[in-house]
Amino acid sequence: MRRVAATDRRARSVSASGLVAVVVGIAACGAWLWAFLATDRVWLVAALLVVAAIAFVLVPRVDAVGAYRDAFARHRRVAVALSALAVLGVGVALYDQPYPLLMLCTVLLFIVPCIGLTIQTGYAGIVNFAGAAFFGTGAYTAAVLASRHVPHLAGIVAGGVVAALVGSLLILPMLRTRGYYAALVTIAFGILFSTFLEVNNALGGPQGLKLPGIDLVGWKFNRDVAVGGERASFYVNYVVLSLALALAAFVFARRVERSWVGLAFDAVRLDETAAAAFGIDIARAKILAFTLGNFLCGIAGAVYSMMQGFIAPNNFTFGESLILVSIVILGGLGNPLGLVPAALVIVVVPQKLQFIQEYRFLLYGVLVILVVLFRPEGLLPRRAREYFAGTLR
Amino acid sequence: MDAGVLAQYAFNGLMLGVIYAMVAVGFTLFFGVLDVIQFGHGDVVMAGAFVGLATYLGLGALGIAVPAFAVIVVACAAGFTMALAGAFIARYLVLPLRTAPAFNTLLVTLMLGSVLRELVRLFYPNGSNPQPFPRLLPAAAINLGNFTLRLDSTILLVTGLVTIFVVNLIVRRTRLGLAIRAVAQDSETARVVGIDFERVVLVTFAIGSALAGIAGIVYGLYYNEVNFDIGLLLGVIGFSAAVVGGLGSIYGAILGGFLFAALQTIGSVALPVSSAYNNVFAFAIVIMLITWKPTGLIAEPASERV
Amino acid sequence: MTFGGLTALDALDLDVAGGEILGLIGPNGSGKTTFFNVLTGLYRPRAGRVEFAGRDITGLAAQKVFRAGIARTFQRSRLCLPLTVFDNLMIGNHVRLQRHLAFNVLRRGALRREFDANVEASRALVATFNRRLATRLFDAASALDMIDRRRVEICRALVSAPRLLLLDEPSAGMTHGETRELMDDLLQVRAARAELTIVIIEHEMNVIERMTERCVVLNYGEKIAEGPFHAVAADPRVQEAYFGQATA
Amino acid sequence: MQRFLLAACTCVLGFAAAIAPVAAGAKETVKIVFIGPLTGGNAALGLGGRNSADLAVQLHNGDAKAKYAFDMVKLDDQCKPDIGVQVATKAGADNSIVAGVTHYCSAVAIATVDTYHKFGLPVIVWGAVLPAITYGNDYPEIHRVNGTMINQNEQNAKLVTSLGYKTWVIIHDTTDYGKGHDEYFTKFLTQDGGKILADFGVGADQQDFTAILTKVKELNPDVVYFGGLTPIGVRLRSQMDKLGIKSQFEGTSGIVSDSYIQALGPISEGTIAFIDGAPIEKLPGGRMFLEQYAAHKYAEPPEAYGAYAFVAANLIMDAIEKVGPDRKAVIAELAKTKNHPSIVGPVTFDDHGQNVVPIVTAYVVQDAKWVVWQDSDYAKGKRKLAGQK
Repeated sequence: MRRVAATDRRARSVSASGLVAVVVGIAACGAWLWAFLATDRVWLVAALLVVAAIAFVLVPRVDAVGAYRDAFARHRRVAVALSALAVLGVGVALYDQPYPLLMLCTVLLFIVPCIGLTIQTGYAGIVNFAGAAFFGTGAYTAAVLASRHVPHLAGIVAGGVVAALVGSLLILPMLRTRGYYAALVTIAFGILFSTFLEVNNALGGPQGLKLPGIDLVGWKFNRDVAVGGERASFYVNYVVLSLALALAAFVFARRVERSWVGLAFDAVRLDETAAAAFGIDIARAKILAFTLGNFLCGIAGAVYSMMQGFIAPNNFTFGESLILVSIVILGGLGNPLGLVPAALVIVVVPQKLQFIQEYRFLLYGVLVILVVLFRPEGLLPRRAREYFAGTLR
Repeated sequence: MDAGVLAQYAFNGLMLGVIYAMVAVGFTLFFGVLDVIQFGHGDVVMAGAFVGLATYLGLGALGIAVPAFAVIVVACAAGFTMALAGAFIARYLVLPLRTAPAFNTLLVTLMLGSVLRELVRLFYPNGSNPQPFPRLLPAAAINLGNFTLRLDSTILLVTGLVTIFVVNLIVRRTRLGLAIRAVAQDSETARVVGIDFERVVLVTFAIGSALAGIAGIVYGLYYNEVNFDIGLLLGVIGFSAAVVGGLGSIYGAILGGFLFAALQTIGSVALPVSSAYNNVFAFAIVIMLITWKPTGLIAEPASERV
Repeated sequence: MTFGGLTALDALDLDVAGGEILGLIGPNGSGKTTFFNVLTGLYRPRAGRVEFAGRDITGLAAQKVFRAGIARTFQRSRLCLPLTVFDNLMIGNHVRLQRHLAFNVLRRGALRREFDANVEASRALVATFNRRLATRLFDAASALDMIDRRRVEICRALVSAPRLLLLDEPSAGMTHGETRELMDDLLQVRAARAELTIVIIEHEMNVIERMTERCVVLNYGEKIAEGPFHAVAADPRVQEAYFGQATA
Repeated sequence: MQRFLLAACTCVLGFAAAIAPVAAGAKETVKIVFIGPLTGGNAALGLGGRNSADLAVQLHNGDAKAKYAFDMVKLDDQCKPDIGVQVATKAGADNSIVAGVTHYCSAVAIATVDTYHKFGLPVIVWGAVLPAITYGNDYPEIHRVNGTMINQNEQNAKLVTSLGYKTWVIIHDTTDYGKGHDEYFTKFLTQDGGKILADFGVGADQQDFTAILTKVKELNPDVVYFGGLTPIGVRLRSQMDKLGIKSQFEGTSGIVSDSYIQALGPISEGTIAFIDGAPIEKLPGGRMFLEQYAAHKYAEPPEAYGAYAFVAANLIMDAIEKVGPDRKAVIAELAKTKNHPSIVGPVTFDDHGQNVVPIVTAYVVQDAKWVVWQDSDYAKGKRKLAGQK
């Protein structure tokens, strides 16, 4: 009895110090993010990247990290909330710099479809090389509905739904195939999709479609925000929305993973025969994962397109799908958290390399290859399923 | 349309098919030994073409202008360089990732592709523009009504088929081929019986990439033009062909290659709607085929032990 | 049941009484595993019928067969190695868990209760096998050694409280010592649930001898002998099947 | 990892040093921006444009009388609308940037007009030909020096019909560029009484056209019209030759590039194409441009639209010289542009900021050179185009 009390006390003190650790860690990341987005100075960008690299190399080797990680695991809710606040803080700190804000939104809005792909590929093992196609389906749905004066909120949701519906066209092939054969199905669909949009003039053809800025029940997103005397860029609106979306998707994916559903997904991914032999309904699991993923892609696509104000078929090509897949793999297959650094690398770094003009993609490609060779499991590899905080021991 | 035109379509289709098949065979070989997809393979083809081009210009500088001789040197140069490149790729990009999820190989090879592309674009003189590829083969042509049979195209078609046939022989008849197939069957057991796994992998990648290099030359000599960005689409099509045919099977890859060529030809001429839909058509059919035969037309031997 | 010309399983009729332990023996390729696969719906039989607890389950899908109460282990370990022991057990128990997305995502409190209950149950079950293993419930299966993996596999088959348990060579790849341990564990479990019926495929004759009241000998997919182990072992046809003409 | 990154940084810094602008005396330095495709499939034209704009800046900074020294930021839009919006925002939000020379790809140019308007950044489009870019809105910020595909195809149809050709087959890529040309050429050609036997759309990354061309061979038109860019133009022309198609080949501004001739060699002989603007070689400024371009030893040729980038950059710099580095003033000043002399002829912006007097020049390949039609042997009748009586 007494021992129990003692351990409790110890646990509490540990958790207190852990909480501090969590706060400090997140604050540090926030600061880094702010600096990275805000600056355009070559040496500063380089320095920040080096810092990040060192962190990624050293952190797994430092012994204290184990305890640190536990701290995060124990204060899951707090950590997520704080991180969201940190990102919001970065958004506020950049209030009068539209470009960094736009990049922040882009990163957040790329994370959402990647969470979708994580549910499909990382959890249920369904390869999807048509992410951009479903992203695009959402975008075009939103565009068409907006032009018909449908309320934008409805349009955005519809984007997700339509994407899921279009996805159901592929369900039969998806269920019959595995691995690279399934991959081909989606590759074929992705190419088919963008080619069709380009050739067919019904939806603007190659010249694309214009969209209005989002207007959520009177909240006009394309208006600069006037707070007191200060005028904040209208992109702040989009930061708030994208952040909310990304956060929701993240929490959702986490909860799916940390539940019996996530378990079923894993079983299907790792060994279909065994899963079947234990009564798990493989078709159900695959359809569920596939539909959820496409829904997320569609929603994000709708918001993204309205933020961009213009969409054209070559925003949604096979190449774009590969970008999404790259983010998912680079982050560490199956770990939504890894998507954040990965998205930064894939989306922002090429823009930071603008100053070397035509050489940037060469350097960028080499950079990614090296990152993967140095971290074959991705930036933040997935860890064992911890259904509820602290249950992993 | 008359017989001549049909013959013309058929011949064009075959020519296209042989190029696709050469690419697809590479994919299927790599998958066989390592269960990975080398997504940069299309750009290896492109690189092969440019190596050949550079070699030709080099020969010109040396004052050697005998086409017959030049074409052989060019082809060998491309094949050999790409073989080395292939072995290098296997050794430093693919093998290190064996333990990691298969997807990471995918990401790395994708990036490899774009790196190759950018390298050529930036460092080959005026590389962002299409480059003329020399006409090294006799251009004599026979006209049968609407059908123009050109000697050079015929030579290329035959060359392509022969190269594939040779690769097939190597894999089916030689001891090396035996090793390759052993590894493809079950790499663990192969190791146990003392096959040098890594060596086999390197050699396989060398062979597949050499084939790609030669494909690049065939491409260049057929179209008399190469561009730095032909790789991505060639890669996707080669991959599709290999998968539709059945990964791991050489015959499957060949079948897939010709099938895809046929689909594109039909798509651009026989479709009631605009020919621009030909890729929509081709890939839609691909999806249907895969749904119908989920492990490819020539299915790999299912080895699911329960 | 035939594989491209070769008949793997043929004219085998065999009935198992509830609560007994039946041994299934025979030389390699005699169709033992195939028999399991047909039973559990991984293969479809060309002819014949499978009846379980008075119900025809011939050619049912694997999922349905399992739901009917037949669980199995595999010859080669088929654990999901990256997952924890607990996760593997829950795969075995999945049909009895709340599978609805809304429940799993929204009703975390209820999920937590279900989770805790299952943790306790799993711990208890694993403990009946091996106390030490019970403390490693949240280790990755890949971290376990061969015998523990085998234990987990059997637990995974037991956790859903099936009425018929099919064990495919539980001793495969283990030392004699380990095998003995495992047998002790199995007998313990058996003692705890008298109603459980078990069919064991084995090459280890001493396992059969220890565990089974009755055993059936297969050769070329046909039943060639049936009865208590000693009787069967003495049967000349069996000896011929195992050692060929030489000893006859 | 760290070591690599350090290495990367150093080389990066190297690049930075390499492209740092030449420090220009004690003059006030003004920033302007160039945006175009510097990577990917359209990089050739993008780099040509960048070099030409850069040349304009170099020359201006070399001029001692100039009030300001200019520093040109160069951004890559990858020919992708969303990336275009990103870089446009980057430039627009940066208040130190006064004006921009922007976009070769129409889809990108049309995607970014709102952004420039939002930030009030005056830009002059140097390559995109889609009419809607200027005529689809009334934003004072948006101008364009090059003509639209409308003028080009009007002239084109007039000339070729006058040469006595009767039947056409149109092949165009399915990008906005190709489709636009297809639309307007069809319109004007039918007005001028030409007959279109067939119209094929092809993917911008398509390699093999033998199937389509076999069909063309069957139809046997007098002329094959191609709306698209050099890479496909080259493939089409050489594959026509392979299949023994004897029809005359004509193209749009997209194929008027040295690499078209270089890639095709002798079979490029006789190809007709049109660019909107005066023949550069003819204007004194034009010759100067070409000489200077050569003198500055740029790695890539200026390509078809380099001259426009050069002109756009000059217009902007002249305006700034006049009214100072202030966006609003520059917009007002550009609006006044009338008969402003330039190496592509006098520039006059209409109320949509569109240069209204683009002289369309017809070119024909003669002895491996793009020769202005009027003074070519073909016009003089010394040589005959394919199938000409």
